Amino acid sequence: MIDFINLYLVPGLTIGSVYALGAVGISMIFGILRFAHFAHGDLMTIGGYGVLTAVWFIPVHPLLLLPFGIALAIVSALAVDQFFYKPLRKLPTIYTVIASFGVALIFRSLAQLFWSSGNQVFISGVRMPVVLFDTFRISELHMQVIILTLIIAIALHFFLTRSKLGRAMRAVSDEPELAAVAGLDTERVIRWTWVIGASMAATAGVFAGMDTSMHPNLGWNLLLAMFAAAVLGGIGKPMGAIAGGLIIGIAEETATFTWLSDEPLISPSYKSAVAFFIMVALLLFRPQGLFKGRLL
Amino acid sequence: MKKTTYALAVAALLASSAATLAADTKIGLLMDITGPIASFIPPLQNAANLAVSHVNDQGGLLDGQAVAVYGDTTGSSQGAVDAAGKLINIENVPIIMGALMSGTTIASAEAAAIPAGVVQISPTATSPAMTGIKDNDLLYRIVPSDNFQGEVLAKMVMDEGLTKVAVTFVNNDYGVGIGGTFVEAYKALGGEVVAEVKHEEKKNSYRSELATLSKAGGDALVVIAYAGDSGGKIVKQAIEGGLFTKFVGTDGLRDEALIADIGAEALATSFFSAPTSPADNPNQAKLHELYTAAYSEPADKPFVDQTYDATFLALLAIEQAGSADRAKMAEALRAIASAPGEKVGPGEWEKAKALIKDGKDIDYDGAGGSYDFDENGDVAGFIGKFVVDGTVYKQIAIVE
Amino acid sequence: MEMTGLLFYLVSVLIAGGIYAVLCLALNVQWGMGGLFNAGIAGFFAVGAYASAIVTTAVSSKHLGGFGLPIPVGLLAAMIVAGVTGWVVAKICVRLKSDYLAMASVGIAEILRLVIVNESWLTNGSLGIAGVPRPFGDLVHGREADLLYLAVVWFCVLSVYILCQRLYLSPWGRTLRAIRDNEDSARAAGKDVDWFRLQTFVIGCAIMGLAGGLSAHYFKFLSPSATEPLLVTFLVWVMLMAGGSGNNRGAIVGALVIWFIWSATEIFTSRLPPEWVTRSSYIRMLLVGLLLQFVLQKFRSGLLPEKSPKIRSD
Amino acid sequence: MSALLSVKGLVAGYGGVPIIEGINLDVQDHEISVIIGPNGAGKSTLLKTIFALTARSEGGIDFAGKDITGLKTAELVPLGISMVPQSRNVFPTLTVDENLDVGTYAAPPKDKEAVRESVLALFPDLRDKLGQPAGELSGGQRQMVAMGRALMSEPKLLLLDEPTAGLSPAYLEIIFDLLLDIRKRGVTILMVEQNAKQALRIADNGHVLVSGKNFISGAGEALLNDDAVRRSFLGGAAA
Repeated sequence: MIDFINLYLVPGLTIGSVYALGAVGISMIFGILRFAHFAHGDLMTIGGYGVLTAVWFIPVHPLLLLPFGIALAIVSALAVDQFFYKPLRKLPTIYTVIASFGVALIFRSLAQLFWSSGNQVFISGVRMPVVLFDTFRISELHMQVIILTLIIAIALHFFLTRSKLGRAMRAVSDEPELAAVAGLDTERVIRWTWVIGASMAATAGVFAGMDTSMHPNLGWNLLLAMFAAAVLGGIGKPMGAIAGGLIIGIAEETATFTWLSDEPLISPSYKSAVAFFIMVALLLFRPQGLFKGRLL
Repeated sequence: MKKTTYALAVAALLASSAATLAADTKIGLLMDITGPIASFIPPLQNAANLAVSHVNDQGGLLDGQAVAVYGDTTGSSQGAVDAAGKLINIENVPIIMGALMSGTTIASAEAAAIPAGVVQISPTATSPAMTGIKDNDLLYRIVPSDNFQGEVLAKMVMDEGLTKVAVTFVNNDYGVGIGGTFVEAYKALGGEVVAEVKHEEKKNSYRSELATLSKAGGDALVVIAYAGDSGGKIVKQAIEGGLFTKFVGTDGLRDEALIADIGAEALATSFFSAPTSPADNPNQAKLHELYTAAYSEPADKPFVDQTYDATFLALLAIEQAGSADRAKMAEALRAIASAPGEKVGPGEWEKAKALIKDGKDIDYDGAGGSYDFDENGDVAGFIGKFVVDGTVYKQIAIVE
Repeated sequence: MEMTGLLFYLVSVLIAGGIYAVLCLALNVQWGMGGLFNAGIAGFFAVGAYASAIVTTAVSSKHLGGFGLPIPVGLLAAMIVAGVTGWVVAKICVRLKSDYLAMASVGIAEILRLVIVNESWLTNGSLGIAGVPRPFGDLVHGREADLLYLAVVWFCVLSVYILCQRLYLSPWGRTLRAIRDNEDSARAAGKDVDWFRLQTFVIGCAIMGLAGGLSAHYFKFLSPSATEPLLVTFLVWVMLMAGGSGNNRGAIVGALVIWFIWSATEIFTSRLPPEWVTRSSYIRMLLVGLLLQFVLQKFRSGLLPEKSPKIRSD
Repeated sequence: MSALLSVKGLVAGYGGVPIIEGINLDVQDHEISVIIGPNGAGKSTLLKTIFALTARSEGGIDFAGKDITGLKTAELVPLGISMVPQSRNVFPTLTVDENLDVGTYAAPPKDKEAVRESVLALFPDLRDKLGQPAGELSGGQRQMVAMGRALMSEPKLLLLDEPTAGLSPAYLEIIFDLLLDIRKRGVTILMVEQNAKQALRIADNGHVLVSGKNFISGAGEALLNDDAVRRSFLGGAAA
């Protein structure tokens, strides 16, 4: 049982937190701009490299340098929106989806150009986990990731329900035409959507990079699971995306637990298929997601 | 106006190729620069460039300079065939070094190099399928096929007295190739594989894989994966989780980055296998010294040795052939790589050039082995057993 | 740059370009005619490639196969297996709106890739299938064999083109475009929209399977590296957008032009100053990403735009 | 007396195809004006063009003595115009309270709390539903939320696109009564309505639109009794 917690549940929560933070942006962009942002994973990568670069110059704990990564991701997101997505805004959204495919490639090649394609670590060395009650082992980083994600989730909740900007975002996500009728500045809402989406993506990118290592494909490899999380949480429901991310993360890890026999339920080789199966099952039986998101 | 600028830029680019002096000779370097193994490439490009610069600093190639032309396979068969086609048809190279992955190597050989009669020499492709290809003596590699390292590793593990091990290997041609052979050979020797898990690259957590592996209680964990990727993570997470203390790795894991990351202490009981040369090999130390001097970074990374050697061999073959005639490359390559002949090592271009000029037979012994090709263009290879000694690896035994 | 070299380079560009033209025509059926966003082209391509390779190779202990059947049978099998796979996918996702189909199809491609690398009994996993035969492989050797294969590929391109053109002009094709341009009114007119979409998706997937088969026989060796999404899915999208979605000739032209640009850019990027040459591959990717943005913004209807102007429903 | 809203020679449409062609329209202060006409006459388009939601190609619009031609929707709201669209007129996942709050964003009132109170006084039914997502309400209640949201910016002119579409006859009465209440508060109303007869009864002025052009304008009662209007749009004999 303790093995289950140490080796399946906690890693599941950790990777789930990464998915959750990434999925928030995907869900919000989907809600407000109405397109599946295929470059979101690569935005995470850019954010991660932003912090990695800062670490080279300022030798403190990487999490303290998070603002550098966030800033870089925000600038990148606003720039691609301005130059690549905005000109397509009036067309069917599918053009923007295709454009985001291209942006993903642009981000990745820029990351490879500037930071090279090798694996790079934030902090090297074995970090022995904290042991609680003799058997419960959790690494410091995982604790930080999970707690920070929870804090961010709570802050996001209050932002969306209490602040004017947050409510405006939900309004645009709900009924963009009515929001325009109500005189809301849609472009401003869109800009803030990128700011928030990019900040969380950068945070997720740093978490993922710290847990393992930075490489240009880091975010792209996580994209599918984040899409699944966004769909699971209900499109346009950022809090749902958080829950969806955690669920997908835990499901992925625990699906390989020895539930029925001594053999893993699902071979670890197929771990990355779990997210996808959840997504397909959901599309079939509950396309609005668990939390009543918008049905496309 | 804009169009004129573009036209000028294009013209300038084209002209730069014309600027290559007539006496210079091109060598094709086919690498999987982008795509799934992109993270391994930067040091390998350094290694190949180092070989070319050694040539140019020490008398040049034939009557001019050696010019490296890269082709990027993009890690895909389509890209490999296309890039090899360009090296052959547009750049007109006499010989190609590469590619690195088995999949891209075989595709480019089958659909581009072999039909055109161009010798291709891969530093790293380990797929057993390469042996059986009808290649008209054009396809070479300087690493033993997976079967060999897997078998040797099985013997090493048994000799160490480990009769029960857990095995995990990365799900690509490298991992599956060696892993599959290892498991088979180990069982044949009477060992018990208590758990066998294939894993995907580039995942964040391998803890659930490790949980499965550790449950069965093996004496050690055999990790066939790269230190810079899943292999390093698995070792790290196994130690952090207190699941394994003894690891057995292959050349992919035997990377100085692993010691830097994990620490020598935690790896004290572990050992590694890697292709090496028959005797205690000073050439490797020498190459590493040259590499570190040139790029101020450690050279003990996977496939750096082989990439340098393959590039150097290709260049030697051109020199030996006396011209950039494709038809002469295979014969020349066999001549300079195989015994007998005067020994030449990494960085000794001047010596080699002089010997060739005098009509003497040479035998290149590289940092990664001595490379005597059999009729299939394969090398027998020697596998060394390495342990961690301070911040570096020490070779403690050799198996042929 | 000798002339024969240039000729054979051209031949290889045209072979690869021809295989891409088939893919592009297939995508044109799905997207250009049916408005279905398939972001998992690589998956169906891979299924076709493996089906044809398994059916036509000689006996092997390493993977399923050893049927040693003639190549046309292999290509047919490629189309059938890819079509059936497409049918299963379409059954699940075709009633969903485009973005969901995009996500689902990316996922399908990923699952198919996992199956291919993991089920070694079927595909020999990451080690790949060797000895895939080329049509008329025993007849000609050397570079000249490429000329023969060029003819085979372009025979397929032509056949698929004629098929697509007939589909496009048939009542079926008209209905399809009506659905694409205005789903609600098509539905109101009593068309079974989902059924039409399903057919479209399956036909497109089958043709993608054919392209997969053609590439397996071209490379004579098949491993997961033949199905990289970047070179299959992404590039094909760029090709169709550049060529003119909705226009079959545009699809072919787009495939040839973009493949040529993709291929030829390397000739230039590898001539960059030395400090950039090791990074030239990334510059090339960057350029292609920017090219797509350019096409989307300034060149949306493509080289050969669809003739009847689209009626936008919004 | 000059009109609050004055539309001169307005031409507008979608994709270059004009839907309204040269409309002239004056809306007097503190009055209810109603636009009627057959389907496809361009009634909604006229409303949307005034509110800058549809692209105008020719003509001008004055509001409260100011030329507002070419201003954006977000700029019109602070000047004192709001609109309630016909369908999808609430934010379904936002609560009723949040829906009302969104109404203040483009033109924040001085005393938000007072405005909210006065709006809730107009729609007392909404008071117990403040915390409920608007999407869960009935059609009539949603219409109230929508009107409430539009009134939160304290508009001088309220544009209503078929406020009674799809509502039961009982609600129809309630909505029309509310419109009279709203007018009492000094808000001018310009609405498009299908239920022409009832609408003309409460309206001060009526405008009949036929295929994108003014057909006839006049006082509500006068139009009700106009033979031509009655025959064409009100269905047979006078009520």
